[in-house]
Amino acid sequence: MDAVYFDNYAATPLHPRVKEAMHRIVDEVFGNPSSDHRFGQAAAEALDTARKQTANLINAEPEEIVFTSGGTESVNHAIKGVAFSQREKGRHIITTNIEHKSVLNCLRTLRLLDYHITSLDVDEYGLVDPAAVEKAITDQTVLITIQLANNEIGTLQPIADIAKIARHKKVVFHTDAVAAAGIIPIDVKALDVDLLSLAANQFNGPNGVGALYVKRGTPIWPLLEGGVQENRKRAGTENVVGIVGLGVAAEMAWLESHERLEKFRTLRRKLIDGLNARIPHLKFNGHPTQVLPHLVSVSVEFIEGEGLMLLLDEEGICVATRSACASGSLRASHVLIGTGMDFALAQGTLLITLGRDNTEAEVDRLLEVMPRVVQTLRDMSPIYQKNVAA
Amino acid sequence: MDAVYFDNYAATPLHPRVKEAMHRIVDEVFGNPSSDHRFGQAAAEALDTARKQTANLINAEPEEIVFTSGGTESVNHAIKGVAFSQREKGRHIITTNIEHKSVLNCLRTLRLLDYHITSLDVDEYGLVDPAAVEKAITDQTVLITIQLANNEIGTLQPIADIAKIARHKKVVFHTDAVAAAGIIPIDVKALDVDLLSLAANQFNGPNGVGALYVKRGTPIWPLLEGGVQENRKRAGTENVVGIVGLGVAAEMAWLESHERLEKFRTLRRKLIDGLNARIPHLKFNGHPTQVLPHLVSVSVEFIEGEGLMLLLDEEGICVATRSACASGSLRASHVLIGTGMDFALAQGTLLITLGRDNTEAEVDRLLEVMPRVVQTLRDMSPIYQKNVAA
Amino acid sequence: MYSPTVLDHFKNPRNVGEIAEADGVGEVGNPVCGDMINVYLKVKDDVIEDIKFKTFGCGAAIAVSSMLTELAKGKTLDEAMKITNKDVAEALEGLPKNKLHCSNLGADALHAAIKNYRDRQAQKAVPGEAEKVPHIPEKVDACYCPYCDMENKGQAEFCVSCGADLPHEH
Amino acid sequence: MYSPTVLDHFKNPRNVGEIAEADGVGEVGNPVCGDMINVYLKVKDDVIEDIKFKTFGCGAAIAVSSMLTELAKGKTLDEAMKITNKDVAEALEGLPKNKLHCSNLGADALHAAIKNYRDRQAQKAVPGEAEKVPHIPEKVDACYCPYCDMENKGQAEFCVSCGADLPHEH
Ligand SMILES: Cc1ncc(COP(=O)(O)O)c(C=O)c1O
Ligand SMILES: Cc1ncc(COP(=O)(O)O)c(C=O)c1O
Ligand code: FES
Ligand code: FES
Repeated sequence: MDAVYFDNYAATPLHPRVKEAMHRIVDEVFGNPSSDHRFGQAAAEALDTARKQTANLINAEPEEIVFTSGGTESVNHAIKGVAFSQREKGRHIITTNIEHKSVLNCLRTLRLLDYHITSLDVDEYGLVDPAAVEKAITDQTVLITIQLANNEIGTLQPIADIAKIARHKKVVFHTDAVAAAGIIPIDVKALDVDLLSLAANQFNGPNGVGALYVKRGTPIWPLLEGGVQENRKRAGTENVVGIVGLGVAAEMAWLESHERLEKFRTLRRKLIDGLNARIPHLKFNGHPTQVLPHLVSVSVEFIEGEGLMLLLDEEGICVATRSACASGSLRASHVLIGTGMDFALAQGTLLITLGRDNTEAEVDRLLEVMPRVVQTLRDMSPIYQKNVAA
Repeated sequence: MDAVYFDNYAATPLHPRVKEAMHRIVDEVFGNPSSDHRFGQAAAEALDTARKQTANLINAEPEEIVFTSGGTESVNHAIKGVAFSQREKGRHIITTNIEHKSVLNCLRTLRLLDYHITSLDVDEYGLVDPAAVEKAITDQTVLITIQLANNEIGTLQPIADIAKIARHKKVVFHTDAVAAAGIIPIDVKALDVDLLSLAANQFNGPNGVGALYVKRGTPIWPLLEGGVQENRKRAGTENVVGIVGLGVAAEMAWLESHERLEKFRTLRRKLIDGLNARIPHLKFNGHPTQVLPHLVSVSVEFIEGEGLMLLLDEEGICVATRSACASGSLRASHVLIGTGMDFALAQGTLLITLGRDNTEAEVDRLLEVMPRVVQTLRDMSPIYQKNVAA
Repeated sequence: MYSPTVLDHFKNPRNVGEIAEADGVGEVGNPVCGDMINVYLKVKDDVIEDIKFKTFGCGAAIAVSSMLTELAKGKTLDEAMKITNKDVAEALEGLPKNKLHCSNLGADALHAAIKNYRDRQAQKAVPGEAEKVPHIPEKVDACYCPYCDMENKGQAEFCVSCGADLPHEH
Repeated sequence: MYSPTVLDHFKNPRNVGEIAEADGVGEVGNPVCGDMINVYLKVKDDVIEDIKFKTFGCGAAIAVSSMLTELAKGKTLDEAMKITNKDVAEALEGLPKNKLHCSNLGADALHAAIKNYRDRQAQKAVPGEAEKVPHIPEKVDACYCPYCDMENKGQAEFCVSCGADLPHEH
């Protein structure tokens, strides 16, 4: 039996059209897009097309798209680029407690470089209060960076409201939309953000390719400095194969948007209801309605997530875990802790993310297998019987 | 007739084995290398192999290889990473006047952040004097960054000598080897450098993929911060397709090293002698012997390089130019000016770089075409007759 | 990422369970990551006749518990006291760098169970009550970054040289 | 990168050369990039009867020179004085952003040649000597970064907001 892939948040299977396009570039286009001869121009044209496709996905202008090596570079570029560019104006930055590590670690470094960070609390669903953002703004504030969707619990933040406040207070606003772009419709003009990060591997494009939307006029330094590529905002010879993959993935995400959303909603409902019916002591995380349509975050009481993930893999089902043990960082998920969850429960959290290729039969398979492996681990757990008995 | 490609410095045609490997990854491996299930582990294994192949090319340990999005990121990472990590120790950095833009622009930014830069003069061949490096070191010096080979004139710097001085004075030493790695043999242990940058597109690998060698124990911050990828030195989901291409390109560069060098030497000799015999008023740049074997930098008097490049492209021959007009930056090459060349002559400089796929017949073709197009442009030039008459 | 032996012990853990009337019980927990290993002993003539475990923790923690019980079974108490975390990790044919600390809990739990048995014999402990040990790693880890080997001050949250998180709380 | 019209004029430039006994000569040079355009005029009854150019410069500079001579030929001097750099760029169906300044040299050289002709008529200039104009771009470019539209102080070498090189010396 083929393995079932429910970890579309970590990476998505390449869309057939993306594969096709990448194969073509590997075979035919090796030139450097900065070269003015025919080989270079072929590469430059491939980038142009990808730029239009990517811009179209989020309703940006092509000149506002800066290609990057992924979500992390986009986020680092946005945060450090604005912080350094605006350092004479002020050194205060506002964020939330549940941002992705790429945001957190940039800000941690900026703290060492004499920046001052305000990190806002979120409620039990992971929502931040726009009024709290407004209150945190001082005349030293140069950047607000708040994710569009949380990558662990799926909660969607009220970005348009926050952007309005930022615009009014003349503070640059970056939203990390890596977990959302290509999944739900995004319109940078309607949102009115200054900067937005996205990554191709969230929507059936290749790993290690992303983009930063930079609204014209936004003060930002390059993060990678050198040549004059990417409208002078990002130096370095471009990853043409990958960028073409991003472009086609963006186009397909746009074209298939409705059917994908439809499928996500059906399968997600089935998954949540099915798990709830079959396994006691589960907690589903994230906002009940303001949430990514393809993501289920579920905390399984009394056991730890990595073991669960490995046993499911053994059964041919691939999911992700948010347990500290598996993250390589050995701390509990700051997102789950940020929503007020206790440590042991956070350790037992699985992240099941759907993709365009998943089927109902695959969901059925998970629903059949999961109760069994959960029970195996619970039987091994020193805290299960005590608690269930009580 | 097929077009002839002599711009192997800008990008190289992919090696057939590189294409094969990239096709395989596009078709078969989409997982995120950080995922612990089978899909992730397949990607992680592909990275492991590429890491060994890349390490082997420069005689490094696999753990000392950090994959990046290309030469520019490697350079930015090395320079800013050390500068920020060492900022409490001191803020003085030593470099030369003829580094690549990626080095220059990083240092320009650091100047704004209160770092102090000493940029050393080079002689007419582009050589820097190790004694001058030693003299420039102060107790505030935290980094020396000097290229291994110059990318415009091919001159090889006395890196081992400089590295010895740096080691003795306990200053971190980075060498930008983007123009040299994969072309000439490099042994990081023999050179004893702390950091070394390289890029795949210089040796028949893909664009937008590179590596930074980081000797164990080197104090360096990540440039891209976030997850724990790349031994915690470079966050972000990895560009697996590209990195696999880099790995195979490194392996092939290693295996084919002798035959490639042989070919480069023969064709280069033929090219220089042939041009000299056929076109008056040429100047060949760079050191006569300490020079990259595949690169010819020639300044054509009385004309400007972009026109020459475009007319050659018209004839199916692709070369690069170092004229300011074509670079997008509209300044004359700082490298050529750095070697003492006057402005107008610098404007007429062509860069002809050989690759593993070039043939004698292609060199003959260039030798046949070039005199004609040079004459066309000279006839159009207001300074030609005046000077030649004189 | 895990060696075949680790995977085997994780997937087919030996000696899972509790011993109803255990002669000694050790419970070691890590307050930071929440992991917990309980070890139950049946002792006869100073030899570990039976041993079982229950574990809340990652795959490595489970494999470590399983291997540990295999190593200890049949040994005298004195021999078993000499089993180190390193022995367990080696018997498992290695653990990933970031999982080495998981093996630390294993031998500690065994030693706690033996201590508990001996305390009961010496009537210093009440039968039925376990020896509970919070597992706090040694401070020494904090001073040298395990990733770049540079020195860091006291309780630094991350390495000032390479920026890596310092796992010293674990 | 270049429009087909630019490429056509670059590859088949019209009116290349010098006019031996020119009635007016304009030489415009850019001290920073070294580019130079010379324009030679033959004038009859205030009409440009013949016009030729010689150019040291990039493809755009050559195409601009060629198009410029085509636009000017047959025009009266007054009409030709009204030809702007923008007219030339438009006739060429656009120039890449970073090449717009190349078109600046074109009309300047034409105007210099006309001025030289008129000066000679008015005996303010010696026949055989050209009107030489160093081409220095206006300062206004320096103040607003053309890439991010942010304001920069005086002679900033690069934009303090976006880090781009400021081409104001050109
Ligand atoms: C010497 C040198 N350093 C750095 C770079 C930057 O490399 P990349 O364009 O791959 O980012 C180059 C590129 O051409 C180079 O020649
Ligand atoms: C919200 C968010 N931001 C940033 C990133 C970093 O993206 P990448 O791993 O592509 O560099 C991720 C990745 O998972 C993410 O979920
Ligand atoms: S037990 Fe804590 S990470 Fe494995
Ligand atoms: S004439 Fe200077 S760039 Fe074209």
